[in-house]
Amino acid sequence: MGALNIRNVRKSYGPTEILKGIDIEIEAGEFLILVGPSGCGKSTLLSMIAGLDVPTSGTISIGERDVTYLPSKDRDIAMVFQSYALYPNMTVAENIAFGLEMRKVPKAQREEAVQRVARMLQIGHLLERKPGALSGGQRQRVAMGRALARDPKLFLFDEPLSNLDAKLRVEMRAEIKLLHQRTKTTTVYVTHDQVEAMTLGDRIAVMKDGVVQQFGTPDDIYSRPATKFVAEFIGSPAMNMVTAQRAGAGLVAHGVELALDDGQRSALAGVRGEVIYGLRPENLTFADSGLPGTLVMIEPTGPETYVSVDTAAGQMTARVPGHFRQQVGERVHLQWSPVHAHLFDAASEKRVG
Amino acid sequence: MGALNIRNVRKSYGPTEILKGIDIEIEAGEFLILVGPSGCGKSTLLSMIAGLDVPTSGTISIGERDVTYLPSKDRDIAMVFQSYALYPNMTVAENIAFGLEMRKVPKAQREEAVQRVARMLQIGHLLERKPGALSGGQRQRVAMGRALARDPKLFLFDEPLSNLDAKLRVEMRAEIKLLHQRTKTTTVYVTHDQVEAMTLGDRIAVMKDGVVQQFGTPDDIYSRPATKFVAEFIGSPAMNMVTAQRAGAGLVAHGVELALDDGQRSALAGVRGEVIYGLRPENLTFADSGLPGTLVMIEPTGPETYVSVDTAAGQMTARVPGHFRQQVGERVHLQWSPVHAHLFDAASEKRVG
Amino acid sequence: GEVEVLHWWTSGGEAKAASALKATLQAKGHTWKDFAVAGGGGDSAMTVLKSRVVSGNSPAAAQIKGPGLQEWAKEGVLANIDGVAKAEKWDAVLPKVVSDVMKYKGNYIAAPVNVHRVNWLWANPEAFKKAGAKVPTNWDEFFAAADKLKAAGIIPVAHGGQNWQDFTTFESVALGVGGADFYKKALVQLDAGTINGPVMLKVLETFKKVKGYTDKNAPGRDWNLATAMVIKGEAGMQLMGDWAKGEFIAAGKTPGKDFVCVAAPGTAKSFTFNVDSFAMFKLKNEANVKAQNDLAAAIMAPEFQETFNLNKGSIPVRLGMNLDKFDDCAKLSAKDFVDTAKANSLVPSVAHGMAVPPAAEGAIKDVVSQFWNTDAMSAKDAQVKLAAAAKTK
Amino acid sequence: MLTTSLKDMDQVRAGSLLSLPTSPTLDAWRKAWSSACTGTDCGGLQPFFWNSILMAVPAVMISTLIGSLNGYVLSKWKFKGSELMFALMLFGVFMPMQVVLLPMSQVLGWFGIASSLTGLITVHVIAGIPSTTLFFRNYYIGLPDELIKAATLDGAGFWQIFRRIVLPLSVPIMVVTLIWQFTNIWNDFLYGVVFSGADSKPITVGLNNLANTSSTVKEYNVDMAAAMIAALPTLFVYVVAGKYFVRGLTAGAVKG
Amino acid sequence: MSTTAPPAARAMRTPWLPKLVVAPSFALSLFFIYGLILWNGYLSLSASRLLPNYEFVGIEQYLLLWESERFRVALTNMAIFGFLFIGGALAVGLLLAVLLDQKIRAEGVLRTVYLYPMAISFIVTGTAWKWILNPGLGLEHLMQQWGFTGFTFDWLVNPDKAIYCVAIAGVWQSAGFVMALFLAALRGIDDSIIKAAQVDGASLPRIYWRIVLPSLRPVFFSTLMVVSHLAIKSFDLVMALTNGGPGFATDLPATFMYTMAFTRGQIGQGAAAATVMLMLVAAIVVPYLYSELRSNKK
Ligand SMILES: Nc1ncnc2c1ncn2[C@@H]1O[C@H](COP(=O)(O)OP(=O)(O)OP(=O)(O)O)[C@@H](O)[C@H]1O
Ligand SMILES: Nc1ncnc2c1ncn2[C@@H]1O[C@H](COP(=O)(O)OP(=O)(O)OP(=O)(O)O)[C@@H](O)[C@H]1O
Ligand SMILES: [Mg+2]
Ligand SMILES: [Mg+2]
Repeated sequence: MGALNIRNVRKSYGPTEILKGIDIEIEAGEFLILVGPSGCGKSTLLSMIAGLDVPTSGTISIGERDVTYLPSKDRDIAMVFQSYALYPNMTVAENIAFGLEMRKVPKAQREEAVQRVARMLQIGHLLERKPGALSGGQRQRVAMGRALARDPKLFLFDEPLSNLDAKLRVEMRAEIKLLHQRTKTTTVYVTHDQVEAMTLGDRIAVMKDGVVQQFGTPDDIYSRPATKFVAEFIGSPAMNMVTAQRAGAGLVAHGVELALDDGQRSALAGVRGEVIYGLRPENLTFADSGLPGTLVMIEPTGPETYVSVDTAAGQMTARVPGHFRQQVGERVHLQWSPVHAHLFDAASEKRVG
Repeated sequence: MGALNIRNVRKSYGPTEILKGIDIEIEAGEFLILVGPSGCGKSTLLSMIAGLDVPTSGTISIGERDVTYLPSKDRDIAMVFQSYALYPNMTVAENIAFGLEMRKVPKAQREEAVQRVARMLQIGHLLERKPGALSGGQRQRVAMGRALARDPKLFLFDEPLSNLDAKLRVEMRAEIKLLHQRTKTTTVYVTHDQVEAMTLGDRIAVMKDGVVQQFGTPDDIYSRPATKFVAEFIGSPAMNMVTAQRAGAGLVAHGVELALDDGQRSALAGVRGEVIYGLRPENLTFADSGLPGTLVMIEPTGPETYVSVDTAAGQMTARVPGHFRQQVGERVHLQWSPVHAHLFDAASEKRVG
Repeated sequence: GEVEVLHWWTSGGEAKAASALKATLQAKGHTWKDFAVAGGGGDSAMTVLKSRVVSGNSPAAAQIKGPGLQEWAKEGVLANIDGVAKAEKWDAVLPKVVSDVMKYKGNYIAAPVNVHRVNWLWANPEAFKKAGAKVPTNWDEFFAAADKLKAAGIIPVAHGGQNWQDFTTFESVALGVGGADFYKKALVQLDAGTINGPVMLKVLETFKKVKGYTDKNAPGRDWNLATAMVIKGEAGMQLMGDWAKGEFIAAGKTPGKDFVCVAAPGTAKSFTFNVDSFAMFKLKNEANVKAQNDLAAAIMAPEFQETFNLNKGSIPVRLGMNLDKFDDCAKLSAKDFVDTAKANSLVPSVAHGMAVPPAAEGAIKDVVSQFWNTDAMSAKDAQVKLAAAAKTK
Repeated sequence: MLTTSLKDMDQVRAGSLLSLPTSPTLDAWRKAWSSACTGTDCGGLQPFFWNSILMAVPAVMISTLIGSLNGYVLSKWKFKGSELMFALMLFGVFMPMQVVLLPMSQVLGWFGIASSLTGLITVHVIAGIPSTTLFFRNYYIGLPDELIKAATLDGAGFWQIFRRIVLPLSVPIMVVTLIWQFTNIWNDFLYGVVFSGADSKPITVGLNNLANTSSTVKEYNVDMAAAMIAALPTLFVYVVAGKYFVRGLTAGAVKG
Repeated sequence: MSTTAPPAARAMRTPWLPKLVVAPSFALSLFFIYGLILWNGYLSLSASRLLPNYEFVGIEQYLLLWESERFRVALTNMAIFGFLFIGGALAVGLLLAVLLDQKIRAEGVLRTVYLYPMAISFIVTGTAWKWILNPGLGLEHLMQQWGFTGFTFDWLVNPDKAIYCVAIAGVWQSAGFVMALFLAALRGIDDSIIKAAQVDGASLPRIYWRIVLPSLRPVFFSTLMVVSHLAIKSFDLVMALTNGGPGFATDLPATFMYTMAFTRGQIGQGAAAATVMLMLVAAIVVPYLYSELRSNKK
């Protein structure tokens, strides 16, 4: 088990710089979640941690040891590749056991490990198949199995559950959590699933274009997004953003006065220029008074419904539990409490207050 | 544009039967969602619709035409493969334009189409790259682009958004919806994302082990799941299921009397043996009275929190908006309204009432 | 001791003949390591020989003939076998023309095996009878006969497609048209004046005229298939060395009756010879040198000369042998050999590498073949090219 | 060819080459195999045949193995200069074999393996390396790099990746290389005749000696039978090895 | 790979083992290929005749070569033959490979049948083709017997055309192997991209042309190399079929060289021919090699 320390790591492919100085440090046994838009460099970072690629500059240490140039096989890392990278010539069982075999684990123990992960991943009946005869989700689970069979210093997961159905995903997520609680192996986990990110991670690093935008606990990230980008990126549907002008100590957008509390008011004192006023859809409620608007879209997702409303301050989406009884075209009023508002400086896009 | 008609399609690989008689019929222009656990045969069904594989028995028609044995290239279908299957030797632009080129679309028009989908998928800056130099999500978008560039009779999407981040996914989902509203092209869409399934689909087919379990509108599927499997499979966290015994006209589980309304009572009249009583997490609320229990796990996901409670009737998960203030170990009471209960015959697992 | 012998007598009669030699040596207590490499009239064998010599691993004896012997001797790798030659009185039993070839700077370096006569004409009497022609003795008669054969629907001249076959015909024409002296001057000494002279032009014209009497499928044909055409009567005659006889005999034909052998037109008084010989290489091991000497002696011994040549169709190189067991063609050949040797009209065959060094030989053959095969090439052109080729060193 | 080899000599001489044998006989085959003369020895092709096997099997194995190793390194373990190295090696493909005969024999002479089976095997291996390397390298280029990465992560070293991942995926190209090398080595005449010893001569030399007569009667039936015998092992290799042209080796390996 | 990796990075990416593995073959090829090219180059400047000899004579051998009509014929033939043979073998081989790739039942048999020409000794091949191409025995004869009396096919015996016959026979002999190489590569391709192309509406020929073959590029490169190698070295083929004839109309540099060096005892001349040939090959191959390896890097 070792802490992971990434210092000022840069990576270029030819002229384009993919990673622009990444700094991340986690404690031994922590569970780090990497999130960020497609193509921001998550997989690239993972493969440098794994030793499959070398940074153009910067260092990576695991525990006390600088591993930047250490060959992959000496790092004792297990990884789930985004592209699976299954050995097509081996059966599922052999794929899973390969890493153990290479580390000279006795046969009996290997078989036991295979059985264990096969049970965990529900692929017991597929053990004798070759990857070519598996479905997409089954392949992904084999890729997982290959990593989980081992007991490495560091786990790297690159979107390991993306091709699984929701039910299986919940189960797998629970298994991973359990495993982590038991073994306390330091883990880096890339995901696009907010639930995974929020429930699994001790810490989350939100990346964008090769730069870490915010690095903190899940709660930090969700309730105190450091930048407009993080605020919009985390949470689905995305946070509603209203560009507002200063009007005295308050804020006005398209003639609508936006509610603020005292803390926010004082924080705003130092900001020149426009301010972005953000509200998460789940913090909007429908009431008899408040910001008036017209219903433009109603999307039921089952347990809740996403409702889009056209208001004077722009289109806003609200997330309401259960069914929504009103019809598109009806007039409604939106309400919220100022504590839920997130404020960003429009110029720097940094959080205010 | 053509309706799709799948009649008693079976498929075996050697001795194992993968599809066990699939019957699905949709109208021209409809949007069909296929969901089901990993390995249930969704991709296999798609590849038979696409003409990449022939059913062992049964027929598939598009429009009025039986296409069961028609070669793929004559079916005028566009498909997004779960494994992407990008042409490694071509650039992104060439990949996207290839299908048009094969249909002898003039060059100018092809380029226009490439530009259009590149904009839509936000891959404009990648057009000259080869797939090998793309990130996972970028590859997936190229795979999408290849399909979207065309104007086929039928779209087939096999988990086209699984590797995208939530934000992009929402945008893509909106684009797909828009495209479908505009072109009204019949579409079959495999997904594991409940929001996609519920918001995009006109109809959903829930498959399990090569059999269609339920085929209906999203609302049907969610609010009136036909089987215990569908009920558990759709919705996250999954529906809480309590096995209950008949006690007079009512139901009892581990000594707890379960609330029923009149309709349910009369429907239960015909059932012998045990009954399964299902409650969705979002229908459970915390109150001062009701079913008592102990908090065992609290998982905040951001907009809401999943709370697991140990009760006399078994462990139940509730989904509550926002933060949850109580601590693990505290005593709580769960309440719900009987209208939200789903009842299934424990023997046949079919819905009751 | 041990003798390793490199040769290309690999099949049928030849192999049997070589075995006789092997038996003789084994009788003397030596071991015989056979190194047979067939193909291309010894081309492959030469390649092997060279690399063996280069790797410092020479065989005891190798089948080398004509001026090639001199070239090898010049490289300083051949052994002096005067000892054996003296003891066996080779000078006395070999015609000078032959023994000269076997010597380098006056010392014997090789032992001759046999003599082939190259300037033979083989004819099918049946065919001639049918055409009402008679077997020719000079080139005018040859063309007259050829015309008649042609008229009778018989291919007049059977011919094959290697450059040595072309040249066999050419040298017979040269000898027949120009005579022995011309032949020596032009083709042995490569005298520029003679080559550029009018006689050569006539030779070339005559030669090209013969082409007209062959069939167009000749290129690429093996000589023995050409012989088979004569045997079957598809063709009337063939200009070929005495090895052709083997084909006739193997087909159950009797000389004089089913086929006739006569000297090529106009060459009855001359003899182009092709002598096979074994060059002896320098060896380090004493015992092997002894064996090598025994080999040389055995080759020249009358018993071997008889067995071998009976099998091969040629005649013994050793003069004054009893030829009772030989057939009429061989007897005629042997008689002519002695006579022409005296008359100084015994000439070496260019086609078979007896006359000029390989480089020049190759160049000349190239020209002749090209001339033969290129219808558009005039005799004059060929003459010019020939002269140039003769200068090749 | 087959028909001719089944004829007897009389029929060969009499008939057209394309006619069918009137009384098929295996005599020619028997003779070619065990009693035809190839010089002063009349043991047929039999000894040559075994020599060839002794030579071809190790030479093919060694050169194929070396080729696949080289290909593996040059495609999956590239280093500075490896491309240049490959290009330099590749140029060897164009070396006319005639050019090397003499110097090669000199070198073999130095090492004391001239005119021996070992020497011949060495020559064939050296001559084969450029093409086998070429085949494997260019095939391996197409294997997904991710597989190598995954295996490194799993703790596999250079050799283990080769043995466990790369080799199993090279079956088709292995077949091709085996076919190529076997055919070349089995049918090679020039090296065989030059570098072999008196008693290690390969079958081509035997066949050549048997079929090429400078001045005696040709036995076409025996020649043909001999040629057939000489060509049988290659047929065998083709049929056996050809089975392993399996399909879709990398199916399911990666997404993309 | 990035170009600016620090030295240690390179060290990590290339442990010594892989280098060690290729080192022997590399040393061997350096020694035997380049050592021998140099040796040969020197010989070409020497007076070597029967055996190698190191007396220096300058460029005399090249002058002789320049004047040699036979060598010029050989070079011209090389060009014609090389072009036809390489083109033909690639085209036919590729076609066969694609046909065999269609999951046909008799694949095993056909594959062997196609490959087999390569296996048969040139002695037999030569004889067979001589029959077929010989006007009096083979094709022409047959066609005329069938009543096509106007049919003539006398290329083999026509000095101007014989080289085409050699090319035909050459293609026949090596197409099978080309097929095997391509087939191997085809078998290594993941089916899924072919499926994607089917869905995209490409017909089978188009799929091969646009998708499959381009991804065979590296293998195409191997094949081209091997086929050109065969072309340059087609020694046996010429020897068996025409022996360089009629005359020396079908001489190729390889046969020329062999004849000079070994039959005629003009090693210097042969060496000069070899050098000229190698230089010509280098002039064509080196740029191709360069571009191919360049583009593979990406
Ligand atoms: N070639 C094959 N041979 C045998 N079984 C196969 C083959 N291909 C697929 N299968 C099996 O068929 C079943 C259905 O596969 P399919 O790919 O249709 O699943 P899916 O519903 O798409 O699953 P996922 O959501 O994981 O992609 C799986 O259990 C798989 O293991
Ligand atoms: N070989 C390469 N050459 C050039 N650019 C590359 C190469 N590989 C990746 N990239 C680029 O580097 C960027 C980062 O890629 P990476 O795979 O790390 O993204 P990611 O964050 O994992 O994205 P995703 O969520 O889509 O998987 C992408 O924009 C990609 O296009
Ligand atoms: Mg990625
Ligand atoms: Mg699937």
